[in-house]
Amino acid sequence: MKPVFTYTKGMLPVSTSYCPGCTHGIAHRLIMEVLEENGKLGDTVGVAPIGCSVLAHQFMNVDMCEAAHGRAPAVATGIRRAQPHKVVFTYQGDGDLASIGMSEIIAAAARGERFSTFFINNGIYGMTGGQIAPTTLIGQRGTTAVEGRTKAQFGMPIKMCELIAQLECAVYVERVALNTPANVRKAKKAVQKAFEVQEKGLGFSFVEFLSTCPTNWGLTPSDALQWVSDKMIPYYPLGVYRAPQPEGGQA
Amino acid sequence: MIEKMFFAGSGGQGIILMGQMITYAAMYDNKAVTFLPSYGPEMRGGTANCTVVISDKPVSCPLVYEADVVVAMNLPSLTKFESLVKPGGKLFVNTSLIDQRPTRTDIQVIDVPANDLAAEMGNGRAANMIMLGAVAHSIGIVADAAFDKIMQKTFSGKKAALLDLNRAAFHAVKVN
Amino acid sequence: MAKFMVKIQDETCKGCGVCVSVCPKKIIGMRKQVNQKGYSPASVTDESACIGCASCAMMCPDGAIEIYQVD
Amino acid sequence: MAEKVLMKGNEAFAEAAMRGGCRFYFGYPITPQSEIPEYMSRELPKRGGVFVQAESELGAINMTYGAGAAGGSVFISSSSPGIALMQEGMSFLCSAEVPAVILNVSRCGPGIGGIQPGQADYFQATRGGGNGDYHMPVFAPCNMQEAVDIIYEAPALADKWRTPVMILADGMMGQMMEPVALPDPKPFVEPEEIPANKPWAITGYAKKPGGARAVVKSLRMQPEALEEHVERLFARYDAAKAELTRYECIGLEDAELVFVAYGTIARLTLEVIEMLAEQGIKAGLIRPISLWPFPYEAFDQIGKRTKVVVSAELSMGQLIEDVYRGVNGRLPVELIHRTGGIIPTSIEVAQKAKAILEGLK
Repeated sequence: MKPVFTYTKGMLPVSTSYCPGCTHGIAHRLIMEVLEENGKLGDTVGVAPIGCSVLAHQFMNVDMCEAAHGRAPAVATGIRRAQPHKVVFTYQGDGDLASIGMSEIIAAAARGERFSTFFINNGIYGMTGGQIAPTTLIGQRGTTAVEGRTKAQFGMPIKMCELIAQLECAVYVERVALNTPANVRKAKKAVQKAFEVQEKGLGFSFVEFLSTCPTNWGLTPSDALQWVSDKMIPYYPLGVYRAPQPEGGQA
Repeated sequence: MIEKMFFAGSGGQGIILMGQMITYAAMYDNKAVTFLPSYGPEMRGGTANCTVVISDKPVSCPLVYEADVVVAMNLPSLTKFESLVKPGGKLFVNTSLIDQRPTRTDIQVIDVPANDLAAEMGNGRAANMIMLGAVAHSIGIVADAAFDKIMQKTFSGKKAALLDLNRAAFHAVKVN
Repeated sequence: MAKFMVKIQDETCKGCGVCVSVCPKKIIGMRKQVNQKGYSPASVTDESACIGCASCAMMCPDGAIEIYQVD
Repeated sequence: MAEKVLMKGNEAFAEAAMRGGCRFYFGYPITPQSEIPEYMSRELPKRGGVFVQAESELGAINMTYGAGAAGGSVFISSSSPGIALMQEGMSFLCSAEVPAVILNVSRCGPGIGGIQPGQADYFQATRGGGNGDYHMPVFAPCNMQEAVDIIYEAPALADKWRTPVMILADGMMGQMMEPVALPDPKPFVEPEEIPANKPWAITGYAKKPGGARAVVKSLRMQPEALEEHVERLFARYDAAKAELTRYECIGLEDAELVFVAYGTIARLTLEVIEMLAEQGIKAGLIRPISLWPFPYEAFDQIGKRTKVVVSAELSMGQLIEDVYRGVNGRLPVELIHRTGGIIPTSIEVAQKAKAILEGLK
């Protein structure tokens, strides 16, 4: 029998701690698949954030460490310096990256740190129970805004790709979504590109995954995927926000 | 033997350099030394002072509350630090810039018109070396050869052209 | 004879049903019985209709689905 | 012994760390230690090391955590408010058993406080300034040579005991110049050597002997696992105490009054002891060099003639808590202090010491 789809060895043979239908599992798998295909599982160091994916090191089959809330880009900066020849990545949620860790991510991107950041944007604080995140959409409900987010109270949701793409040393910036099989395939290409840019030593690479949180959104997993299409993508447009110029060509 | 010295003036007068040079010279002369600058947010134009302790045994305390020597390079330094001189100690006054007289009578006051002498030698910026020479020769605990060594180190490379002038300035005033 | 074999690991599946919604042939359903974790796992109702697109596996957050082409 | 050179404290600290094998420095400017990042930015790259100016002290301590977790030998420095900002990271380093050398060129507080020397970070340093149960070795040298020697030794101690090591200096030590003999530089460890030297480090497991996957972490969701972890940390602290406990005793045998003081104020106390001797009063000194572990055993050397033990410090009474524990009720304990920022004169300390002795009569 010829395998059409098999589960990557980059994921450890354990059940994840994520809720049913949570797209963290897809993002994990894509990153590990690419590393396995590149033959880099044994030459990679990952940084897990605080939040639902704090236990990512129990699922991803690479050397990893935990970082304090928001500090993963600083931790990865240190790892990158001590192990200049390894693949280094951070895996961060929206509260971690776009709220408490805004300083660290912007500074790392500005320095053009040679690692890749995978940013899970599901517009909510998952592990702490559904509070408003910096990326929560206007009108979206959270336990700290039960009537829904308003601009007056929280301002507007932060578009991280657009922000990061302003920084010259952030050489690859793309937003993808994990809501359909076609988008998941595109997401994998983005992961491949991010690691490629890193290995070429071109600078910082950043991939934002529009993701679901069925539990805290109060939707079924399938409806949550539909919600990404209907609500998130219109506000957070998919696409490449910054890419290295092809050699000799124009951007 | 222990000599506690305090150098004071304004930023740009070369106060820190005076203190550092006598500290180096004393170290070359195998003395125990400490050098402690004042530090603070005013980077330029503020007051500058430093404390130097020279001893023939390890320096226990690098701070000075009663100084054997106080050097006042400008008027605010005189008014502020005259009281620091211990009875019988020496107060060096840069009379080029200070037209007031010290009020203490229990100390030895040594007048050095440092800026005027430096101007006569052709470079007003050498005033600190004139004063340093006066202090060094007055306390007499550090050999001239050690001073010459630090003089050569300080005025080398791009500053080599200034060596002769500063050497001359250092030897311009000899007081006891 | 089915062209593809869809292997769903009952104990890995969390019964989220994403595979059900993304299958273009609508040949995945949820079982009645529950696994040890308490979830009703997905299962293929008509394997002969599978076109091997792997959409289900692609979207499975838990790596519970593998697909093989039958020789 | 190498020829002595005259160096500014901050530069001597930085030089000693590099010579001790620290290849990485992550820093953020703050008075009175900004000469350290400046010196490192010039010197480290020349020698094959790495300097990064971090976005904040939070960034710096977490870069330290990352580089240390990946097996690098890291030195960082800051001053009191910056060290406060680093406490989250220090708690992480301690729990995750990541070695590093951390220098606090302390100033006076609370809040932004002032930039003059102070010792009010004693509790923060010795009690664990971050959350949770942990300690880290803390050394408080009192002169430049001692500081250089301990900073030079610190990376090896940190690696041996899998812990950050803190050096507590102050603004006066950072800014003053004093001759020092610099020890010979140790070679930097290459990234390729790390998997064999530190199998626990996150280097990627491909080249690791045995090929085991490494995880550096501090989260333990099961309370039983957490308790076991913390107890293991504390068992290691106990094992390390003999090697880490350091102090100096001066003139305790026949002292009427015994000072306990560390760092800058201990140095000043030496002058006080001379002053008191000139007036016929015998005073001695217990000078803790390690603040954690604290040298409680030094107090057993206090002689029969001693009437009082005095904690001399630049804080409102922090060191005195350990002095009470050391004295353990055997003698009266008194405090001579300023808040920091103001260093008392030796004359002032001597007068207060005399008044304490007279008050006992």
